[in-house]
Amino acid sequence: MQTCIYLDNNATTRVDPEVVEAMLPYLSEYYGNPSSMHSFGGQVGKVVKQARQQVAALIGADDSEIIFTSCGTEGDNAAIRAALQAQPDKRHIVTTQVEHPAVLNVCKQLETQGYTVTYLSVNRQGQIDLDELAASMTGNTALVTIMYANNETGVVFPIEQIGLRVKEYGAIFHVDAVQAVGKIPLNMKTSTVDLLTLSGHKLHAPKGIGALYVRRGVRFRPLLVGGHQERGRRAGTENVPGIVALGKAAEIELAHLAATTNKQKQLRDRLEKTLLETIPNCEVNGDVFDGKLRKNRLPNTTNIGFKYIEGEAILLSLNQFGICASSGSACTSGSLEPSHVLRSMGLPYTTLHGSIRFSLSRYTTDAEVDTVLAVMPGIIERLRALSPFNND
Amino acid sequence: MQTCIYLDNNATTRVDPEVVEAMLPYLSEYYGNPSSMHSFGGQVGKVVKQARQQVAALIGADDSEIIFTSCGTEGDNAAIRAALQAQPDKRHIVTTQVEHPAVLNVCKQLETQGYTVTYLSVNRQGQIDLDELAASMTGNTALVTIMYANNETGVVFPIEQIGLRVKEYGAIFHVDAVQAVGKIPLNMKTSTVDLLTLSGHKLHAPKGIGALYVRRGVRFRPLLVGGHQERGRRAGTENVPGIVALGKAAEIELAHLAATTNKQKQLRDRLEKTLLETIPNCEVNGDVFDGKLRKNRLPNTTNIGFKYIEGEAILLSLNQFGICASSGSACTSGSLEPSHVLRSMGLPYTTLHGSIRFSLSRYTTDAEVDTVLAVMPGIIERLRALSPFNND
Amino acid sequence: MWDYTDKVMELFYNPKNQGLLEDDREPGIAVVFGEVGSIACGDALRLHLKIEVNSDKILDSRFQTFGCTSAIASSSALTELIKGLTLDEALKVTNKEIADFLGGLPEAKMHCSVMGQEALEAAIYKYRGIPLAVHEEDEGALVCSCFGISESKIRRVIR
Ligand SMILES: Cc1ncc(COP(=O)(O)O)c(C=O)c1O
Ligand SMILES: Cc1ncc(COP(=O)(O)O)c(C=O)c1O
Ligand code: FES
Ligand code: FES
Repeated sequence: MQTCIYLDNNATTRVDPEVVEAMLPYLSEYYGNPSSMHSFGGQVGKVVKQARQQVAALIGADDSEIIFTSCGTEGDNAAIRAALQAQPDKRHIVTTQVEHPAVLNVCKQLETQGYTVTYLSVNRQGQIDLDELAASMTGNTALVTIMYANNETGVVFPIEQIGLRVKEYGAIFHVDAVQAVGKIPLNMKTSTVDLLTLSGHKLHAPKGIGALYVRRGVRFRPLLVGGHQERGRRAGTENVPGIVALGKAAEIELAHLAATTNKQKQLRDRLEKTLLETIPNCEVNGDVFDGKLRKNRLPNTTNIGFKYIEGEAILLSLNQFGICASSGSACTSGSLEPSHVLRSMGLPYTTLHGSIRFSLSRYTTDAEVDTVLAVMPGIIERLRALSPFNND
Repeated sequence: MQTCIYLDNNATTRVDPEVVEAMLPYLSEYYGNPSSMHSFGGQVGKVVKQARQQVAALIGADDSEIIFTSCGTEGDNAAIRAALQAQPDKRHIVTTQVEHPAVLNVCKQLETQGYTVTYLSVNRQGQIDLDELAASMTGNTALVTIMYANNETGVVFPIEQIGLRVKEYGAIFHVDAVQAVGKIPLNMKTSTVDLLTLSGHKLHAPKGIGALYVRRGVRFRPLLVGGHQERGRRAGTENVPGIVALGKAAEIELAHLAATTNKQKQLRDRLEKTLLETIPNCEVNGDVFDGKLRKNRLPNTTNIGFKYIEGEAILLSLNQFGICASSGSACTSGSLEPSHVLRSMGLPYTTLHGSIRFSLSRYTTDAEVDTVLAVMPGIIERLRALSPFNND
Repeated sequence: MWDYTDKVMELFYNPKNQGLLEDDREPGIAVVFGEVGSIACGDALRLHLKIEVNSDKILDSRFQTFGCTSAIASSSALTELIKGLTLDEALKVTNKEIADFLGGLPEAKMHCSVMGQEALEAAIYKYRGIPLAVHEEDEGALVCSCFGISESKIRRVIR
């Protein structure tokens, strides 16, 4: 078995052993179909209900507002399609240049289907401009879809301030909160958000399960059409083990949110600060102003640009030491393009290609951070020695 | 814990313990993201590849032709949408009246979007008429979507004969094989089928995973848009444990297909024959001709109509003895309407409401069948004694 | 899966007053029955009453039901509720009282209790020689519209 110092938790997370334990019975004895007309199936319906409450509790929602999906991508696709179908006359969408492909590529596709899309720019700090948002809105705007927190930089957008502007124009507000849920507290009861996506495998539940929050009263049309599961809002036999797992993971996240978040933030800050101190020519990407880090970032993420060298080479060197990190997002990591997020931030070419994301979890230890701190200077130095740009 | 004599395997199946064992490591140690750039994630990519080969082998396909999905419903939705997008000029669809809601309700929705849909009728035996199919096809027909085997009656359609007619008209042929895969041998290499849906939880894999076969050369556009997973044909972080499970389940089904199928058929035949002999006024729904049963049925399914009584009352009585069966499909079992499948077959009202499906699996034992045979006559007699029609 | 109360299950498994009442032509006693529903609709109830002519009291009541669990339990509950009542009193029994007697019914199943009320009305009107008012086709809250079954005459009296 190959284990590692896993600092790639924005790509996916370790499933909490308690979560595995909670779901196991539904992979074995309790295999019934919750929609069945016998009590063997019916008993399973009850745990689905409980899991729905657990997920609702994590984001301050009512359980009737939760639809289980198969992943964050499905949630994003479903939310966007539903919002547009609910307002067939409006043909304008506002989003940002730094969304995840699960939002960005849907928007791109919609442009070929008669929609106009405004992609809000971000500044060097990775932040959007609320005035640009306000200026882009019209009575024709059906949907504003903006992520809660960016997966690559951890930059958090001012969601409620955005929401106020969205509401002024009567548009629907969708938020991709895949990176935020479980990392920062959310409360839908006092929120302007209409639709919110989350994904299980980013919060220590397994892959293959997610949820979409749909505010009561917001018209919803299903993306997957068929049977009457999820009260007609998502057809397909319920992924019971996945649902139970997501419920349990949500319960655990809620219980430990403040404590684990603090710990992760401390570790992240130490990692970041020490790397910047011990390695020349590097800088944090996102949420930095006049050289100072501000507060609009996820507690677990740091994205650091190392000048003159190339990200993949850094990752492979780290891999040699059993350290897992990433450049860009996992689902685009096969591509050779530099991250669209960092490009939108206007990073200079010198750091654009050499940026690495470390993303921590509540499993990250001091010792692991120490190891990274011990090996990084050597790795960077070696690669820079190979680089023709180093001495320019 | 509440166990039961589970004769509702067309609704969902028990996960094979070997399958659970195979997937467990990917719920715990090996939690990496297969798209990640580090070897911790990369090692997971290898098992996804293996699982793809296992699934391909079960249906005689090439592994590049397999897309993993979250369920049968997603497969059906994706296949239908993709087929239509590939031929934007053609606006006609042919299907049957007895499809699963995952196909039927998509077609209903498409009718509101400018498509014309022909719903082929079925005869009293639940079989379609190939002449009606041929007569319905035109150059405008984009898609023929017909199930391999019916979930309620087990009736198997002559897929390859249908396919030949579909190909004459240059239409795309989608087959919902959710009930067929693992129950009867399939070979895509010698088939006319272009797109084929399967669902894990119907073949002893867990809920939350399925696959769509897309014949090489058939143009495909994804339903879920986002990252580059599944070679751009299904975005969303891969459900690795589910994929591994489906692979293992496919491997097991393939190895045991002939043997388990025979055993199930024997048990099913005995159950059916003895019920018909010991209970007056009942008959098999589907694939009966001149009173004789024919060979176009799944080996595991029997649907029997008991005159003068109502299905739910029978199910609850069976439930008392710990026997799980169903009337209609699981996703319609919450509804009060009689099954659309049986109605399309033109069943008389006397049996329409009193029809029960028993669906077996390789876990079904002789002793379980004996129990059902022992209690059914009493249940039917008791309910008939309560009925006002019994003596009419 | 319906969430039935224990009382529903009890009356389903061990229904009270099932069957029919023979008319023994006893002096001062009348036996009638009223019917609603049909086998086509998927549910039907035949309710038998034994009435003491002088006092207008229901001495006994039996039912025969074609229908689901809650229809059978509701029918049984109704026969229990009306025994000993005068006809006028019995006419005031609502389907809600039947449901309450059962400890509640799932919302989608409330209509199963209406059938009892209607059969009772049919029986009493028949006994009194009053023609039965034709019920409007009540569309009610559709539980499933996906197969567009509205052309069938399935009864839809909800709540
Ligand atoms: C014939 C058929 N098609 C499609 C489905 C839908 O599959 P799933 O429940 O996995 O979405 C089912 C089962 O529910 C089925 O029996
Ligand atoms: C911000 C964001 N949105 C959406 C997704 C997609 O989620 P999933 O991979 O569960 O489909 C991800 C992660 O991959 C993400 O980071
Ligand atoms: S689709 Fe209508 S009952 Fe399931
Ligand atoms: S009597 Fe028809 S559903 Fe209850």
